[in-house]
Amino acid sequence: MKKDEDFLPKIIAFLCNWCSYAGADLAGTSRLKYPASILPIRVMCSSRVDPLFVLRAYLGGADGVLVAGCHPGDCHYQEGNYFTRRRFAMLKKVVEDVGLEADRLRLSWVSASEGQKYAKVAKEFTEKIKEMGENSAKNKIFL
Amino acid sequence: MTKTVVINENTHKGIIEFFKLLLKKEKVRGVFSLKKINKDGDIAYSLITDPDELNEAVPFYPLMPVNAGKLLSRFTLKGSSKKPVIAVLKPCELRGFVELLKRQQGSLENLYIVSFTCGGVYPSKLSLDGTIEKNMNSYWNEIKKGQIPNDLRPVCTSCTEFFPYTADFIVDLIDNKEMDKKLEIFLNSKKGEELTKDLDIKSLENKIDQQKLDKYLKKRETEKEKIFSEINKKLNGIDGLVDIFGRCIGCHGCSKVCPVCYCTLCEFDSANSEYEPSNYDSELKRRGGIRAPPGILYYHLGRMTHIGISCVACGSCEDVCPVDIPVAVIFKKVGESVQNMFDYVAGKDVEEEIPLVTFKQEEFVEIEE
Amino acid sequence: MERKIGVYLCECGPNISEKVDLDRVKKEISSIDDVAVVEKFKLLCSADGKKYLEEQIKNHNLTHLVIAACSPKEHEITFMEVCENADLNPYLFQLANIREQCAWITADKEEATKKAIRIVKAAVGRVKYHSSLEKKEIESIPDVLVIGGGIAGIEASLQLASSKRKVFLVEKTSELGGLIKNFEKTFGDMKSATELIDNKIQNINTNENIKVLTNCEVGEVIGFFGNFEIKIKTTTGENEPIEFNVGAIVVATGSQLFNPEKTPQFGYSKLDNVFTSLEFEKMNLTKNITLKNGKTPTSVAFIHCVGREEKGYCSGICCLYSLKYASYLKEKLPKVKIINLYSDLCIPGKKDEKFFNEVKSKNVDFIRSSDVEVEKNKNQLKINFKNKEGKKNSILVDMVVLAPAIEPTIDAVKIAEITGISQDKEGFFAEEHEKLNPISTSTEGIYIAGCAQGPKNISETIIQSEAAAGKILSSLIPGKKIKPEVKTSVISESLCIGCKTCLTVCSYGAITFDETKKISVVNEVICRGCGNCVAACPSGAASIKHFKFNQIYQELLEAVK
Amino acid sequence: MIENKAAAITIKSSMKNTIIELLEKAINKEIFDAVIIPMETPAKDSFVYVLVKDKNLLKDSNPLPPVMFVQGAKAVSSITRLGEGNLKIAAILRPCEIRAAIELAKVGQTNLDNITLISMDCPGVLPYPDFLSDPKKYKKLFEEAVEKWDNKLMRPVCQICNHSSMVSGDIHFATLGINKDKMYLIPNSSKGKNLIEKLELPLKENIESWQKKVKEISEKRHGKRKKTHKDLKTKIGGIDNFVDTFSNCINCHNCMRVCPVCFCRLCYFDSDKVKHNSEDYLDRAETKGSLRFLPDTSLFHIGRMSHMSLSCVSCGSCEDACPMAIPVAQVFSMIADETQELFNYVSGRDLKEPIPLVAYKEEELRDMEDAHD
Repeated sequence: MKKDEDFLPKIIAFLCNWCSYAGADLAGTSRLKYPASILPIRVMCSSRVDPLFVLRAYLGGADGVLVAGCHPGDCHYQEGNYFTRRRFAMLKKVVEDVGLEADRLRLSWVSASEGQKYAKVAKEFTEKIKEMGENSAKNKIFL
Repeated sequence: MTKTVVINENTHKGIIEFFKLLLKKEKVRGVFSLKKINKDGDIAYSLITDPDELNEAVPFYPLMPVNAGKLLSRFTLKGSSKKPVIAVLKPCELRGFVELLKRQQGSLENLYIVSFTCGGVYPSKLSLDGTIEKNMNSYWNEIKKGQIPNDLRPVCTSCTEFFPYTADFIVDLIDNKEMDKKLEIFLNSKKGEELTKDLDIKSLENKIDQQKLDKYLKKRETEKEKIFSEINKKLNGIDGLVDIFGRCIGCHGCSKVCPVCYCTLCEFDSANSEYEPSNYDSELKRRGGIRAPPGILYYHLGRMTHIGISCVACGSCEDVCPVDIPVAVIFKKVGESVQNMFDYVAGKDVEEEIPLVTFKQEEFVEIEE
Repeated sequence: MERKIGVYLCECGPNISEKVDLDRVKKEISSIDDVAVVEKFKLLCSADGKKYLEEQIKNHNLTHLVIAACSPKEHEITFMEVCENADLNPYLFQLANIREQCAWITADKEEATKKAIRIVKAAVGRVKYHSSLEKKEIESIPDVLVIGGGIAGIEASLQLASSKRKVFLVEKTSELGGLIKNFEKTFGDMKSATELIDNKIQNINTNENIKVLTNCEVGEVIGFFGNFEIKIKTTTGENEPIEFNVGAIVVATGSQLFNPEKTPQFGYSKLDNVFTSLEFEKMNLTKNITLKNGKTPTSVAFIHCVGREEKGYCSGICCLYSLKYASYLKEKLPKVKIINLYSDLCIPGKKDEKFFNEVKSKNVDFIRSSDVEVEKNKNQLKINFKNKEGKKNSILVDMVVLAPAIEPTIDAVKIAEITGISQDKEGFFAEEHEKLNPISTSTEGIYIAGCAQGPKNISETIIQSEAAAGKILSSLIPGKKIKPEVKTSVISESLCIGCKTCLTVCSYGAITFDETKKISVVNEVICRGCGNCVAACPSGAASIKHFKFNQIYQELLEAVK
Repeated sequence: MIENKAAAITIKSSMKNTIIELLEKAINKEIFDAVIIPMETPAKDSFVYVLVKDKNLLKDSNPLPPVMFVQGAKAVSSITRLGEGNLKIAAILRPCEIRAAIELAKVGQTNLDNITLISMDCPGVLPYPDFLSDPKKYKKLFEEAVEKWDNKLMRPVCQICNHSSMVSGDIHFATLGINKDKMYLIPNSSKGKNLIEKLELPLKENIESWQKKVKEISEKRHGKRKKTHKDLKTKIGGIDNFVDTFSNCINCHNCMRVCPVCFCRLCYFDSDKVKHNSEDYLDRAETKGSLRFLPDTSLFHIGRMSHMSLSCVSCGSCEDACPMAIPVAQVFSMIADETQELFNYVSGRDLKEPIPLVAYKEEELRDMEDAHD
């Protein structure tokens, strides 16, 4: 497993349009720096993120998957993120239960004004994934 | 105390007599039960309307060819019957049916459920060479003594949800010393009481011995720990999963027979699960090789995210697996764990919402790091 | 049809070009299947840039367009307009954000370039699966239904009615005015409440664009913003239901008082001379303030916060109306002794502190107390309480006036069911968002005003009514068509198995159940396009335009590579 | 077959390795970009088809595994259904898998444009349940059986297979009737011939001895097949016997799911069309006193025969996948032979031959009609 300093993980970040994507934009306009590991995918609401997308990303070899949405109570679509949270909690449990690395999956609430928080999450999560090393699903051919 | 109907026959004969009485008095139009269907003694679920045919019924037979919850869904999906039907289900079949009801896949209208404290069933394969028939005496002796018979489905020996919460009629079979002498049917619902109201039948007040069942539960729990710890040893990262599921032939029989898989077209059979030629291209670049058809782990893990929350651990999936993957044990483990998160037991209560279609504002706060 | 994708990389002046090696991006992207052209340009959002893009789309006969530039939040709409001008469906375009989430946040140019390549590849992967979407326009009805004839409903009706907009004002009782009808004065300014409400009612009655339906209630609401079909029933049930269509609805059904019988320690309904605030108002307005035996009280205690603990919130207006009652009393019975038993005083706002000081200066006592109980003591009432030091104490008074919490009317449940809007856990109608959309509800075109949304004083109520009216006036313009969300959910008839999962998770009531076919159906006019139902549907029957499975999945695939 | 000549290849260590080496060579020469080939699972308890490009991975493959885990046509379909793609692929398949791949091409479920179908003389495969009971033991038994060309251990349908050698496809590895130290590479299409040319193999061996041996086996098997089918027909003839044959069926539809030529997205027999209301079921129960539930098991099996028997390649996958050990493949192979004979059709024999039900001849099947006055 690759654990060296040069290892730049591939992290897929599903960002909700209204809060987290805007928060990530704000991190940019504030010229904050965070690792290039994060690849954003914009969805209208975090509740669009079917757990199967996360599973596909994981089995497809993504080193980490981040799902980010509005803070509970602040969902642009009222309560979508509460469902996201349940689905995500459940998915994480399944992944953990079958002996896979649930720590590669992360849920964060980032509001449109939390550019700082987004950058922090990106940094922390990248560090965490670096510690864990490469996702071994990446090279498997029997999946 | 629960109102209880008593018939002075052994449980098998007693229940048949009870059904005959219901048919004779036109309380029901049909009885849904396991039944011997031919001279070879093959057993299948049947919808019985003729009292004579009831002689071939074997309601408590330790076999589950198909999860009957799925069958009752099929029976009631396109419209209930105008007259009542009574059905005998194992507790997990009943729970499967209840989960389907929550998803609008059936109806309880004009349907009465008989269930029992279940001693478990054998793998269906064992019915082919007569093993089950041969084991019948020892099976019932063990159940009578409150023991766990050998060679049952692993999910049965480790089943802790063997009490039929929502049945209208309950027969307590486990650790029942008087099984050969009399049949007691506990009326577990208003509906059940109504149906038997003016039947010419002996009744009294009695209650199910909870302590006795708790004792049995302990045995099952010990068994469960054993089975879970064995499977946990194999659930070891991606390689462990490939070792377990690697030989899957992709027949998807497990989802076809699963009582809580109810989709018209399974997501994993849909266009969404197909690979474009370019996907193969990029997979080859990255992995050097890729299984074809691909997506075995995606299928099994994906199915866990879809129905783990409703898994009733009936074991049908494992029973049908042509390549002997311990699907049911893994699903049971994951299902229980996911259901525990929401303090939910699949199929325990018709009124309880499936956790994934509802939420609480204050929960899983720790998941957001 | 052959795909010809055009990819245009924006230098954004130095913003992107300094951080990302666009030539390398260009080279990498050029080799992708179906990519017909890759070019870079100094500033694509400029007038020159837009003109350039239009020409490129036309000259190359592009079928799809990818622009790698800034955030879609910045210029997605700009470039969609460019597409439209060039006769390319604007939904066949994808904006790859290589500025905010790439160039600006990555320190190392090499890494930024690699990331930019992945982002653009993902956008190209995605755009291949885009389909044309057509914007829809539907005719709207400018008329409005206002439910509730209290001050909130009256105010909203007056603001909305005009020669081009009819208002139907529905009131379940026989007259307009609501609770204020019982008030002599309003607190703070101590001006006449009757005058205020009577004037407004007169304006309503003389306005020919307002149709008042008293003794009526809403029986059925079907439809969506721009066209709701309304059925009105008479409360007596005698006449035929009245039917009409409106474009929007204001729910202004007001509130009621918490029933103090649920807090027996105050003796309400068991002891004589214990009144609720509203009973006291009525007594004050219609006759003299007297005790049960006809005598004038010499001492009156106001007990605040009745039911506050039970309801779990401060109603926010009881302190102030108790001050108003003290004013009534001091004016009419100058010698009467007045004691306020409160747990916290709530005197917000820029003017009410002055009002409080004025009342206090009239010899009105304020005791901070807890564990208040009322019992009979000969001809008087004895109030036991603990003072702020926690010591037991008691006083004797002739009359007790309780200030019960404000709660939603009992009709709220029924109205929520009929209109499809949701209630919060206190039972008030829930606003779409406390701060972002405090007037709107989960259903587009239905707005809330006044105490139906939560306890309020008269000025706050009027502000909210005007705001609701403002929302309608700005969105439901006579003669102008409504443009509903284009990126809505669709449910495949052949795949749906009718489990209602989608319907249960939808916050907008945008999904209905077809009982004949036993399948779920999306009302595209109501759907806001969040995609929650899509993730919830296990069989892949639900999908959402522009965020379809394959669109996200291809983006994901490229990103994972 | 395009000409009666073959290229001879010397078998060095084993037939398996020789085939792999040849494929490697073809990849090196950029004739192929990737290969579809069976490979043993890491747990060594089964095989899967993989699409491989990496030559190191190719070394672990096994062109002649002891079981048919997934019908190879399904693997080809999963890779090419959505388009031929950019990769030039060699597919190492058994003759029945190639036939199924061709049947699927006729209904748009495979795209063979970029695929070179490579077959071999097939010794048959073991019943999957036997193999799973002790993979190690059965791998050894299989190898011994192949050595002796003895197919008593193989599946019942393999034992009566009369199409176990080259039927269609592009090129064939022949071993029957040839010295043990050699095998022949026989081209069967221009694609196949092209491959031989690119590999610079001389196409000069006479294939008579192989043809003779193949014919001999085929004829022997054909006789056995006819006899077996006849016996089977007596056994399952009549509705009661038929129903009894399928009495253990649990409606899992595994047979349909693994069938290479059952390609529908949603099977008719899983669709709404077979779901009825309670009253209908009760009415049906009352006519007989009792109704097996689910009913219509026979409808499913007979219906499936009507849907796919013209394309059935008797590969035996259905029987392998049946959890209740019903002899599905034997019954289906019998029916398939009969329906295909009606139209003088052999499924998967020729891509250009249309599936009989989408074509007709004006003068045919006259004996099926009532006599016209």
